[in-house]
Amino acid sequence: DTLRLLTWGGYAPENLIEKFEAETGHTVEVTLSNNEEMIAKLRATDGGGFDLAQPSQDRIAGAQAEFGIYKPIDLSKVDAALFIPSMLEATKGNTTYDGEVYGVPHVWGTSGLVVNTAAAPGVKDYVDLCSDDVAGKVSYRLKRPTLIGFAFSMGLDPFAAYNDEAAYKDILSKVEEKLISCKPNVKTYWTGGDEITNLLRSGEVVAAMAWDTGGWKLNAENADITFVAPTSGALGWIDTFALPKRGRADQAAYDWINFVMKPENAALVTESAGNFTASKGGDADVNAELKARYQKSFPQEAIDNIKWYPPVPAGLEALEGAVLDRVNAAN
Amino acid sequence: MNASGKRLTLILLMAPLFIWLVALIVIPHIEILYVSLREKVGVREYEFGLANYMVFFNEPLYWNTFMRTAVMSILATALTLLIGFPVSYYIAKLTRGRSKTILFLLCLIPFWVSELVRTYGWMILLRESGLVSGFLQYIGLASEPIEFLYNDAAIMVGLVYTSMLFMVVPLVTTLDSLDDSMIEAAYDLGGGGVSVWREIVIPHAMPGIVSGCIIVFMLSLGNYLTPILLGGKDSLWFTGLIYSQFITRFNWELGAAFGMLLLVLSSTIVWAGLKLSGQTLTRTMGR
Amino acid sequence: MAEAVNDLDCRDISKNFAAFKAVRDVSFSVPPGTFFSILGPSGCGKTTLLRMIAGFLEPTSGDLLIKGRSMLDVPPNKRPVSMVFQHLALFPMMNVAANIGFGLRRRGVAKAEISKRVEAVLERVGLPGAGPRGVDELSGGQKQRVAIARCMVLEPDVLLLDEPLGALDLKLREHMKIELKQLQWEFNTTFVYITHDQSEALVMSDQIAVMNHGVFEQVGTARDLYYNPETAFVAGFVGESNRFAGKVEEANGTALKVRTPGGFALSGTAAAGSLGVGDAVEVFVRPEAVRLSHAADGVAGQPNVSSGVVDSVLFNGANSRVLIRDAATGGEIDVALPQTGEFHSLKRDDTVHVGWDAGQTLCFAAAEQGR
Amino acid sequence: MAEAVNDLDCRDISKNFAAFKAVRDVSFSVPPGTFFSILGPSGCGKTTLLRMIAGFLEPTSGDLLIKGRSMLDVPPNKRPVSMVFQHLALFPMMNVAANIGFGLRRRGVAKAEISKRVEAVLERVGLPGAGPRGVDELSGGQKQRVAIARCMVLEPDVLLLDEPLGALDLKLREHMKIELKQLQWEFNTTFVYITHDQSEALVMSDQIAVMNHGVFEQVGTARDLYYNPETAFVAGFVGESNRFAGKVEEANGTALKVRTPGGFALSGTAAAGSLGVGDAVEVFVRPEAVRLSHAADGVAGQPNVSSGVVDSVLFNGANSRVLIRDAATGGEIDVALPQTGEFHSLKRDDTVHVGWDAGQTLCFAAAEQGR
Amino acid sequence: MIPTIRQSPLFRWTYRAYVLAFFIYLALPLAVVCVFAFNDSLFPSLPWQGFTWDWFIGTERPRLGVFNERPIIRSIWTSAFVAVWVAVLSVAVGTTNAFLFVRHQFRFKNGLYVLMLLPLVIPGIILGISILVASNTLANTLEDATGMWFDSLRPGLPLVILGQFSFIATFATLVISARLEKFDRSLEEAALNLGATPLGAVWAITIPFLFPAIAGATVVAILMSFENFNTTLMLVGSDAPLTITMFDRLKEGSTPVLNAVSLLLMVASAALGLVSLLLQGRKD
Ligand SMILES: Nc1ncnc2c1ncn2[C@@H]1O[C@H](COP(=O)(O)OP(=O)(O)OP(=O)(O)O)[C@@H](O)[C@H]1O
Ligand SMILES: Nc1ncnc2c1ncn2[C@@H]1O[C@H](COP(=O)(O)OP(=O)(O)OP(=O)(O)O)[C@@H](O)[C@H]1O
Ligand SMILES: NCCCCNCCCN
Ligand SMILES: [Mg+2]
Ligand SMILES: [Mg+2]
Repeated sequence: DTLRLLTWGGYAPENLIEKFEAETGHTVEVTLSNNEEMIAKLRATDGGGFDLAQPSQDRIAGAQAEFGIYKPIDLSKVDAALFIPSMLEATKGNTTYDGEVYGVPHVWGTSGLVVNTAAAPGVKDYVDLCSDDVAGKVSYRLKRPTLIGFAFSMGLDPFAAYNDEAAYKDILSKVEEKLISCKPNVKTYWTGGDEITNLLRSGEVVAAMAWDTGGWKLNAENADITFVAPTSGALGWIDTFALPKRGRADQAAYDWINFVMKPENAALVTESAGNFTASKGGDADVNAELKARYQKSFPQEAIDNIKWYPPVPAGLEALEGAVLDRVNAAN
Repeated sequence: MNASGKRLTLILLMAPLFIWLVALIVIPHIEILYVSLREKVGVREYEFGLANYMVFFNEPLYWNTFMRTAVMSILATALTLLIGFPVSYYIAKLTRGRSKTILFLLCLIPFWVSELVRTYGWMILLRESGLVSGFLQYIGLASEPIEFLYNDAAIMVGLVYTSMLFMVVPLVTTLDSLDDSMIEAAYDLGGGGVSVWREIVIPHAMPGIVSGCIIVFMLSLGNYLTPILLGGKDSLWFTGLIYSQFITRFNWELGAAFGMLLLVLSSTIVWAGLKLSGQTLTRTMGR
Repeated sequence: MAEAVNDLDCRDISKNFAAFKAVRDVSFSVPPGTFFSILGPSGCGKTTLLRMIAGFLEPTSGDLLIKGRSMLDVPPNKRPVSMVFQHLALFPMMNVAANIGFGLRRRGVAKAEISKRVEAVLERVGLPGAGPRGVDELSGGQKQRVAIARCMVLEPDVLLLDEPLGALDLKLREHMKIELKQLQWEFNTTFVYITHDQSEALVMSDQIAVMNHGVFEQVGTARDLYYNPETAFVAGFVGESNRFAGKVEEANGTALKVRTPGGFALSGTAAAGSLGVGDAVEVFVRPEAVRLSHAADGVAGQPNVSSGVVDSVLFNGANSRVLIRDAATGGEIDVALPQTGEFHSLKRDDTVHVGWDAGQTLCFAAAEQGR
Repeated sequence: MAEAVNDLDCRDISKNFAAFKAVRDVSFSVPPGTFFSILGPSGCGKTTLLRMIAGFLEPTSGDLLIKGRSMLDVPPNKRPVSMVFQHLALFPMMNVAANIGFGLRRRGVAKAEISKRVEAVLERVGLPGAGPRGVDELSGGQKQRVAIARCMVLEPDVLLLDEPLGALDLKLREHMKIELKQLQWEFNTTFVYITHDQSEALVMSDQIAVMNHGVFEQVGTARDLYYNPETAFVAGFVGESNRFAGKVEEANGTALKVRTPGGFALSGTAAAGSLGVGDAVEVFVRPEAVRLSHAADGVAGQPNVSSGVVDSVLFNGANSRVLIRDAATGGEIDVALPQTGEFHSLKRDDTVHVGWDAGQTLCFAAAEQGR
Repeated sequence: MIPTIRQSPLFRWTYRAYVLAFFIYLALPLAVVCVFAFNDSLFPSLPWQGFTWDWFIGTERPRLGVFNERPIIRSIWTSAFVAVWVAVLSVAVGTTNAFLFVRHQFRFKNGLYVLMLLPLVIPGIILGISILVASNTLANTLEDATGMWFDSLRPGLPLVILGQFSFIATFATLVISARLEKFDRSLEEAALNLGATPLGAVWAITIPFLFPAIAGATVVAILMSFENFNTTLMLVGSDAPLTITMFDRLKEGSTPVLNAVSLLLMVASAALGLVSLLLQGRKD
């Protein structure tokens, strides 16, 4: 069968695919995307066109409630033994809708700050991106994680307000104000992982809100650049496997899940994506350098401080979207 | 041919046209109109109403983006006309035979590649580590890298570049059909440069100018790539809003309302342009 | 005194396009009020010459004077000449009045004055009140008149016309010939008129220049050209002719005896230059110069006689012709059918006799032709 | 026996376009081998008639027979007629041989046979070996011949030609007139030829039908039409004429006395129908019927005399004309300039006398005109 | 003004310089894209690091050349597949439309003609979303009614093809009508007169006459389809045509692989353009 995979950059490296194809006889076609586009695409196709998608765990239940684009996972076909149990349980919990489980975990990581410590030693938290020292040389995305991150670093707790629309709105309006006033500092709002990597690498940007993995990758090339967990806490995410409602190659999808969660394969993913996986023992084969970088960015108190995304209630994104649009348009 | 045969031919020829227009143009537009009138009241719950349009009118951001897109598109159209007209005139009236063909083809060559590649070329040129900045530093006009990308001027450069063909082709075609003897006659009767342009060349070229302007305007208004790739952090484009409603917000209802509004805007401006210049769509576009 | 100044003088004017000489050392003068035609085959350089006068082409050499003033450095919009273009070049974006007023507006004439003058000139060309009409609403002949009015309203010293009747249909062309002549008479302006249609030139002109391969072959009145052509080209181009090639067998001053390759012996007259025995010649005889007779003695007195059978009768009213196949040589002779009733019943295969005068048999050296 | 069958018979044929009657009840017959012309002004219905014969239009009423067989239900591709189109309609994407072979291929003739027949017909039209040439490489006259060859190779019973010379230039048209007649003679096929140019019709045809407003005004030979027109329209359309309007003052059989509104008294002949005193008439006199004289007694014997001054001399070689302004009425008379030397020096404002015969002064009832 | 009217040399030279500058402006971005396809660097930007073929034939990440990039190769084929279908449909419908509008009179002809022109003035994105929304509704309705799945009504290649066809057909109609307009009807009548059947006459005479326009319309359709972005983006499913793939890459930050693809595209388009010119030049 052909497995049409809707996923993030780096999650299905070429060598892994070749190995899978050789082992199972399936072929794999990869489409790269992000959370929003995955939902949008699957909404448009009514859950068709792809056989396996990888949205973040917090973005499944809401989308399922609204559009019904996934089918439940048949847990009997997933080899639970391959997963780190705590992550599997947490993910199952967060992706349950109407009593059915819609996601199992794959890759996890955080977003925080990637900083060129030589050029911008002062950047420790998201709000520091707005300081004059780094004017014109910072970048972040215009996406919901930015709103959440800035909220935490402004001393607010957005996750607590998830189910209180008024409170959440209030938080958003404060963040909006901050982001608008911060706007002159921003060189550009990045949209893709490689884009921000390139900007940092070329020196056009010296500090950014970005995924941890980008920072570590750059650290290998340039010791000045690295991932910094913000003082208010990095944002923790888990990307999952979810089955689109009208996927045609379910067996291939399960095969892929069970295949990539094997520790030796999970290590390949980590190598390519830069993030650790939910594979039990998957970090064993990962090279020591990456582990070292991880440990340097994440001392124990930083790990404890990670803010894990709770599931996003349906409809919240409309509010956020309007805020993001206004920030984008502001002068 | 007898009457019934004629009728059959007519029906057979009419069928593809009808299927095309009805299935791909008419019904889909009725459909988005319908969707734009669906008000979301809860999870999988919709009501009939104007809420989506109210969002547009109540949110200055959307309204401003709408106006900004229209104004910049008109500006881009005017610039394209100003830059393209002298060149079209040169090709149509000041070159002959082979060199005319060659110059005309040269105008077309950039358009043999996609808009994406063209825009990408401008990104390579204009970025901080790009060629223009490098050149300025090389000749000593700048002491450090300069960012030319991510601003409205860059969008303008991209829009004008991308639209140029659609201005030059109709202009060259109409100017070509202006008989040299008209210009000679005007000179012979004592006309000078300005009066000949005003009274002979421009009026003659009007259908070409209008058709070029309509197409360029529509292309600019409907552009997505150029503002996204060349534009700065605050350069919103109305099509961008529509895309984000559909693609990152999965809010089809609002996106459809935006789409209808864009359609109304573009039709109004095109209609006004046709009225002002006294042309008709059939004459300018139908060639 | 003013009489002495010509409206137009061309002095040794030439125009080369790269190596090709389109006009070579043409000189001529046009006195005021003359209808001057330049007649020649397609491509002979007529338009080139006219465009130099109008100022759209720079002469390679030579000078060009209007009313005695050299025009070489005067741009076309400053020359006191106006031009009627072959396809008229009426401005389609303006109505009749705006077309005619165009030149006056350029001169800064006041609005009221312009409309007065436009109406006046429209009256003169027989189109009173046509001002508000669109150019496309006019018939061919009316367009013609508007084109002329548009020029005449500027009161040019010289009006140039480049085959203005070329685009009209037959009947209208016949009519406009006469009308054009009439208009020139009324305006009393110098016309320089280009055409490749000899009947146009003959009917209208005071003076005609016959042009060929960039040079003027002959300048004169219509009668001069028709009856006394100076070159074989003029003899052949102006009017219809029977044409024979031959060799001079006897020469006695201008009186010649010529024999054609077919063996036909002709008595003729050397029309230009002197011709000697053995010279190759071209001989021209007009169809209306040939006398036709049923009996041999009807043409007995003529220096040139022949007999043959009728090949066809081309009945065309007053311009009917008979093609006669010469019994001796098999050559064809084109004869005007006399308007007398005598030949009404002539038909194919009838035997007839023809004869013509030596004075009407014009001989030219054959070499002169090939240029 | 075969002689008795006409190649073409039209019986009361009509064609209406909505309310407009383009062709009305036209009947005529064309015997085999005839060159039959239909002559009429633009828009009179010629093309409509021809297209009905070819089968591109269905007659509103009437019948149409070719070789005695009704064609009404035969589609155009099955009729034994071929057509030469106004712009020839040679297929530009095919060479000469393919053009000519087109019809044969449609009939399924064998390849070898086709190329044989194509070469044969090319030979007959004087273009041997032209088969492989492109259509665009031919001159106007050659294209003409190919168009005819393309039809003739199918050996049609009737060849239809719709103003085939219309697009050619003057000189070539003169030449092709004669050539076309020649080709018809050689192929000995019935030609039905349409034109609005009277000289074409007069020169080539065996029979001419003059058409006006959808009806045939007269059918006859060229001489019939020219000398004995049956209607005012024919008199005016065929050949040049002086035309006067007037009222009959005296009638004596066909001999009439007519007075024009200007007061000029004319002696004439009723050309068709009988005319009585008081009838409004149109009077036609051919320019070549008018005798010209310097002195009054030169025309003294003529029933119609007048004197006036020369308004203009339209010199045109053998076809020169003089326009004379009648002293008494101010009307203009168009007179053919005699080819005798006597009038060579005639010029504007000379006084002359003219006179003509009553038999050459054809009178028609004026009402007949307005249809 | 025109060559026959003299202008000052200063004016002439200024004018020429302007035209030259214009063509430099046209050529510059493309030239830059081409040149940096050979830069021996991970970024398509200065400084110049030397010449390399890696971006075409490289076999190892990060210097994987186009010819070894499976997704890019796959999307080129996808684009070609779409383009061929769009061209065939557009030219077929364009031809029938041309016959309809040039040859026939019928009620509402003018209205239909204007409707036919409308896709020219509808922004591509709106065509995209309207077809997306409409096909979605239709699919939902059909699926509810029948219980079957109608995948071809969901985003994917069939919709991409229909979306592009919806406006390219207008261009094809205009191009082919323009030529049919110039066709002399008497050629067809002549063929009838020489014994051809009505359909035979069209086939033997009219279609060959239209050939240059048909070829031209095909090339235009293929080029437009290859480069279309706005409409396609809304309708694309799991198989992405080249522009979409390139756009996704570009969002991630560019590498000279994109330059290499672009260079290949330019070469292909130029070749296609030349072929169509030759075809048109041959029979005009
Ligand atoms: N711009 C030019 N460059 C080169 N050759 C030219 C140019 N203009 C005219 N010629 C050539 O000069 C010759 C004379 O051309 P011209 O137009 O004066 O002829 P013409 O007598 O007006 O002919 P026609 O009766 O066909 O108008 C022709 O052989 C023509 O090809
Ligand atoms: N299809 C048609 N519908 C309506 N009227 C028509 C049609 N075809 C011809 N007519 C009218 O019929 C009349 C005769 O037309 P036809 O073409 O037969 O004239 P014609 O004698 O051939 O003229 P010409 O010499 O200009 O070719 C004209 O008034 C024309 O306008
Ligand atoms: N390089 C791949 C990074 C994938 C990140 N997924 C993030 C989800 C954040 N909400
Ligand atoms: Mg000329
Ligand atoms: Mg006709």
